[in-house]
Amino acid sequence: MSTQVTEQEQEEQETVEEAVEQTEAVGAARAAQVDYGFMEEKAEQEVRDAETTVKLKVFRYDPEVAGKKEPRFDTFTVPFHKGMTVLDALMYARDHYDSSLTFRHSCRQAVCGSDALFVNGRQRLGCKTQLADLDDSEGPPGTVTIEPLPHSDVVKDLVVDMQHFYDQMEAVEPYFQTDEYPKGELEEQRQTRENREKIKMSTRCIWCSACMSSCNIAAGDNEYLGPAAINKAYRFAMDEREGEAQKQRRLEIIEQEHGVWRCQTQFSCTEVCPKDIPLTEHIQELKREAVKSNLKFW
Amino acid sequence: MADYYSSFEPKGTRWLLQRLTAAFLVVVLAFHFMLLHFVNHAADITFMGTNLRMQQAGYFLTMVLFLVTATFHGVNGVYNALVNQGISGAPKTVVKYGLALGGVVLVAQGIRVALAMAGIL
Amino acid sequence: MSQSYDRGLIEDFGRWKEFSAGMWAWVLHKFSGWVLIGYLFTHIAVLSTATVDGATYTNTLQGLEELVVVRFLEVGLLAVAVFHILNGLRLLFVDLGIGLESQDRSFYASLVLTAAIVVASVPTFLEGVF
Amino acid sequence: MHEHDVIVVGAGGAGLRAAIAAHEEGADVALVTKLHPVRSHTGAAEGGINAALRDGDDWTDHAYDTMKGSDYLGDAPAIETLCSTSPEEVIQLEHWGMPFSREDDGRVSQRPFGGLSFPRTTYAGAETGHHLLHTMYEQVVKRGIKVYDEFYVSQLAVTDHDDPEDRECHGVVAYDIRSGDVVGFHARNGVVLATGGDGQVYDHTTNAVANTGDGPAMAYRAGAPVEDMEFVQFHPTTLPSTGVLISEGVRGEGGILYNKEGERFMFEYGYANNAGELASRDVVSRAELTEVNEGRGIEDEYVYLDMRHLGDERIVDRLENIIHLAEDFEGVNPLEEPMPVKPGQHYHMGGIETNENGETCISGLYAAGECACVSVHGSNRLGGNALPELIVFGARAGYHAAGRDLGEAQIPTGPSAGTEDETGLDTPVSPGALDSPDEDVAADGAMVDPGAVVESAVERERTRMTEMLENDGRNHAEVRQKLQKAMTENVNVFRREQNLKKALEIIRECREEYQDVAVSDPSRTYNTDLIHTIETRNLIDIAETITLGALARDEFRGAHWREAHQERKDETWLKHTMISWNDGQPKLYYKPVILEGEEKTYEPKVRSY
Ligand SMILES: Cc1cc2nc3c(=O)[nH]c(=O)nc-3n(C[C@H](O)[C@H](O)[C@H](O)COP(=O)(O)OP(=O)(O)OC[C@H]3O[C@@H](n4cnc5c(N)ncnc54)[C@H](O)[C@@H]3O)c2cc1C
Ligand code: HEM
Ligand code: SF4
Ligand code: F3S
Ligand code: FES
Repeated sequence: MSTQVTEQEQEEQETVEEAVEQTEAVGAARAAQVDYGFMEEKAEQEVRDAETTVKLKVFRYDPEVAGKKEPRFDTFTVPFHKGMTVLDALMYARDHYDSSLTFRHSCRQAVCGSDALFVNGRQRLGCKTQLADLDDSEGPPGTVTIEPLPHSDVVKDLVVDMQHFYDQMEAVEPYFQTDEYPKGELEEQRQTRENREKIKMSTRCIWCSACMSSCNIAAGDNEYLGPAAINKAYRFAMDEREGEAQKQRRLEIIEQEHGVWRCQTQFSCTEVCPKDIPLTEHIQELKREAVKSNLKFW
Repeated sequence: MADYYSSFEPKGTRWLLQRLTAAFLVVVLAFHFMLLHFVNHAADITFMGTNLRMQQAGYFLTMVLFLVTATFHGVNGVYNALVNQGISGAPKTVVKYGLALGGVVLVAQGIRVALAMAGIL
Repeated sequence: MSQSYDRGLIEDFGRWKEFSAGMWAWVLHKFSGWVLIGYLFTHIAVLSTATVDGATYTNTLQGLEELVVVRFLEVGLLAVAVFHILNGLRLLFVDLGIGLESQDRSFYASLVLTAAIVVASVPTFLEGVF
Repeated sequence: MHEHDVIVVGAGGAGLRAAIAAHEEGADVALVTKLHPVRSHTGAAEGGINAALRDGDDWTDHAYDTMKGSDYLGDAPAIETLCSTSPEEVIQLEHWGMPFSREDDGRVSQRPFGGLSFPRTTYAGAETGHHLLHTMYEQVVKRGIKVYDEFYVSQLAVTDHDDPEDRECHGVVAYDIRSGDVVGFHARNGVVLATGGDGQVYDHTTNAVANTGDGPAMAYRAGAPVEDMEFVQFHPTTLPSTGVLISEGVRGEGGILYNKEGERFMFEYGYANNAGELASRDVVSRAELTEVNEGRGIEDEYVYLDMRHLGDERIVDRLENIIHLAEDFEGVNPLEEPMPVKPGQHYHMGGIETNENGETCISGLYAAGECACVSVHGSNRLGGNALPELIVFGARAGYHAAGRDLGEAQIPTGPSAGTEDETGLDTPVSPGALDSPDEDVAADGAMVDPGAVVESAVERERTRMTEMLENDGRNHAEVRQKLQKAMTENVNVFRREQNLKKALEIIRECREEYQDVAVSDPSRTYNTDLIHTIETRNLIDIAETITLGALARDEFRGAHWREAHQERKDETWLKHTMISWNDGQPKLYYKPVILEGEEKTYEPKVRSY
């Protein structure tokens, strides 16, 4: 979604802000005096002792805090150790220098999809990106630039609004539906190994939105389903357990105005997907399936 | 979500036709280029030469087909691009008929020219 | 409910430096397609002189060909056409699901090939200009 | 204030299943979760789900294995419910489209797993949890169940009757992370807690950063006792810098552990002369730590796990995901160098005491999943038994909260179920709240209107948060780090009396320091600083219960190892350790284990494999 704020949105925003005031949100207090004493000293010591350090240049923005209303970049120096990821570095900076540094994260192992960030000009998962790999030569790079995902509304610092992405995902009826289940107690539906293999990659999506953020088409067309949602549709359309009638229905969904035909095979989605899902391939296959099924009826 | 469904979905059709015409164009365009820029240099083109070539029925047909396909491919391509860019409502309708008209005019004029070249007109 | 911040240019095409192969291919293909359809209209317009009479046609064409600008424009047209064809072929393969893993290499290949063909045909095109 | 019949807190496997069940039962249900559902840590589970599905297998065998695995500290009614219901729940998942791995005949695949007498672990590649989580979230979307995501639940709205068993839960208070709003959720029928694990008590864990034990901490302070908290499972092979799990598969395929000297220490120092690297999780974890403690660890921190000798082909074929894990999260290419590994916290067997229907002793308050302790895992969880627990007990809690009659529960709950009080526990400092303890239960006893109970809880929370924002003080991260470090040093796989006492002292210090913790971020928008600060408080309470339980239980059972007590003491210790908050003065008591099931009575045997 583009971050161009329309007037209407701005208005909505204001009313929301008012509403917040009415319900007595907590916060927007003065900034408390917080003593990082111990942690900061520790960090200084560690930075001094470290053989190598990394500079993080991090995008900062907060709609209601003076000094952050205008976005800026803050720089944090972090001691580097082998195996350190971008997320590790961010957490270090937050815990030792500025606890208001805000970003989403949870699993630290590339399964929760919460920390897709724009690192050195590319969409990546913070936890899955080794600092050492950001440099062509061996060893950590001097400065790492970290920004929120492009083409998304920034909520604060590195946190972006994911609602639009969720809406697109949910628009493709992302749930299994069939009318026929095998009779008999404890009977599973049968699925061939080949078929499971076919949908395997498509089922790996962790909803991180990196693909959506990287796609120029999605940036320009707010209603475009986007690669992740189309991939989700693929996951079900190709699952033989759902049956032919369902597949037709799914093809109708992805053929809608802002569906597969919007994709211009730019491949950036495939390039950034942290789960290595061949998104463009899946989109293209759906286009062909759609054409095939249309010709069948013709 | 798709609220109606016809057995032949126009969006997919335009996409498909764009590919089919492209495949056809590869052949004729290559032929056209070779013939008119390499075999006969553009600078040496005269009405005589054109006339001679155009009198062969096969060549004439190929050229007309080339024209029709290229026009369709080009006009359809522009329309697709605009639709993808998010054009909708009234402008979309205007563009649609505008481009269709432009295409028809182009083909009509092209055929008139071709007939003249073949000396039929 | 987002209190979003408009990052303006950083956001949209300000990021062109970070574009990858597929994006450039798309931009160039668009551009070349539009040039080609534009040319087709002009082309028919020029050829329309044939409906007046043979001499006008010959004069117009040869007159145009004498202009250096036109000769250079023709080279440009060739470049655009060749690229559009090659990348078009690449896209056709992509649509058929063939060679998706090497989509970036095939884009670079179309660029290189276009350059080669254009360079190779410069003598033919510019013959007699200088 | 939002109002629903059933409020489910947490949207991991357990929470999602509970919500679907309640919805099926016709209730108006809402999920309130601090992370968007698909971000829950259930997604990290790799191995599989145990269910007796095939001919030749029987759920009673599964029950037997589970009881044995629990080292006879699981309650038979819970274990039998788990094992008899797991098959239908797994088939249910399949019917919802979960992409299980398949056999040639198109049926779901099952594989062998440690401690199981039959290959009954149903799996979906190496990402079973991911598929389970996503399949269920899809069903939630299908049913249009309301999800309040990025709402942090910070407090339960419970009446404050003197006896916790008289208390009623009417809802929860949540902090809307996006807007900074403090909102009440009134639950007409019940609140289901499904907040997952609490691995963040330790500084090295396979758990997510969000696994901070909020559920158990809130329920505990509201009066619901916690059970068997000392039983924490450690996994022997996790990557040192992140805690990412390297599956047992590596050792199963023939991976070797060695120390700084290049010795294959499992044999060299006689930790496990027969099984070697394949000895059980706790044995290997202790061996690794001993090596490090005795100076034979690498960088005084870890040991090596080497699989290079298996050959590239075999590794790529069977352990491909391990290559990616090591490269992405540790920067090591396991085809070329050995992987550094060390033990890490993995799973918490203990949790909020519930019965088979998910009920706690507070009426209207349920718990399910890792945050609960029905007790199916007893002192040690078998691999592949947590996911079935989520769906079986998640569903039961959901059904029951929505009003379905599931029959009389066999497992008693609440302090009244205790048989004896601990008298002789000698703690160096007194545990529990520092001062006025009543802050944790909402409303005064006289309040009868449920809505008012919620309202007053909202008020308290708003005041508490505002204070945190306005106070000056220190950053919570300092306290959290200190706590985590103390727990790892003193309360991990090795438990010595003096260390446990030391831990209690440090926990006390942490409590005191927490008094003047402040939030530096003044913003209403997405204030994670505030949330982390609240979480740290929960970690302190949880850490304390783990340590108290560990100090009390002077025996060696399952995952709990005590230095001076190297045997399982069935005469005295066939009982659960229970701790109730007791309005700020933690009370330790015991509850007997139920070994008589419907099916049979389980006789404690020596646990050997
Ligand atoms: C790496 C790893 C591998 C594992 N492998 C296996 C395996 O192979 N087989 C197996 O059976 N088990 C396995 N387990 C164990 C199992 O995955 C977990 O026990 C289980 O997933 C826990 O699920 P849950 O639903 O209880 O909690 P979670 O999935 O952790 O969900 C917790 C939910 O609660 C919410 N929440 C928490 N606090 C709050 C709050 N204060 N307010 C609002 N919401 C809140 C969170 O947002 C989240 O949605 C594994 C565990 C790990 C860590
Ligand atoms: C060998 C010949 C050609 C091939 C293989 C070819 C291929 C293609 C393909 C595959 C597309 C679709 C791109 C997409 O939708 O993503 C396209 C678009 C287009 N083509 Fe061609 N083409 C050829 C010749 C021509 C000619 C001769 C013209 C001019 C008349 C032309 C004009 C266009 C235009 C205007 C577009 C739309 C561009 C856009 O998306 O904005 N093409 N071409
Ligand atoms: S498809 Fe890949 S990049 Fe896109 S949301 Fe899913 S995991 Fe992320
Ligand atoms: S980047 Fe966008 S254009 Fe298509 S191939 Fe991917 S969705
Ligand atoms: S923290 Fe979960 S994907 Fe990175």
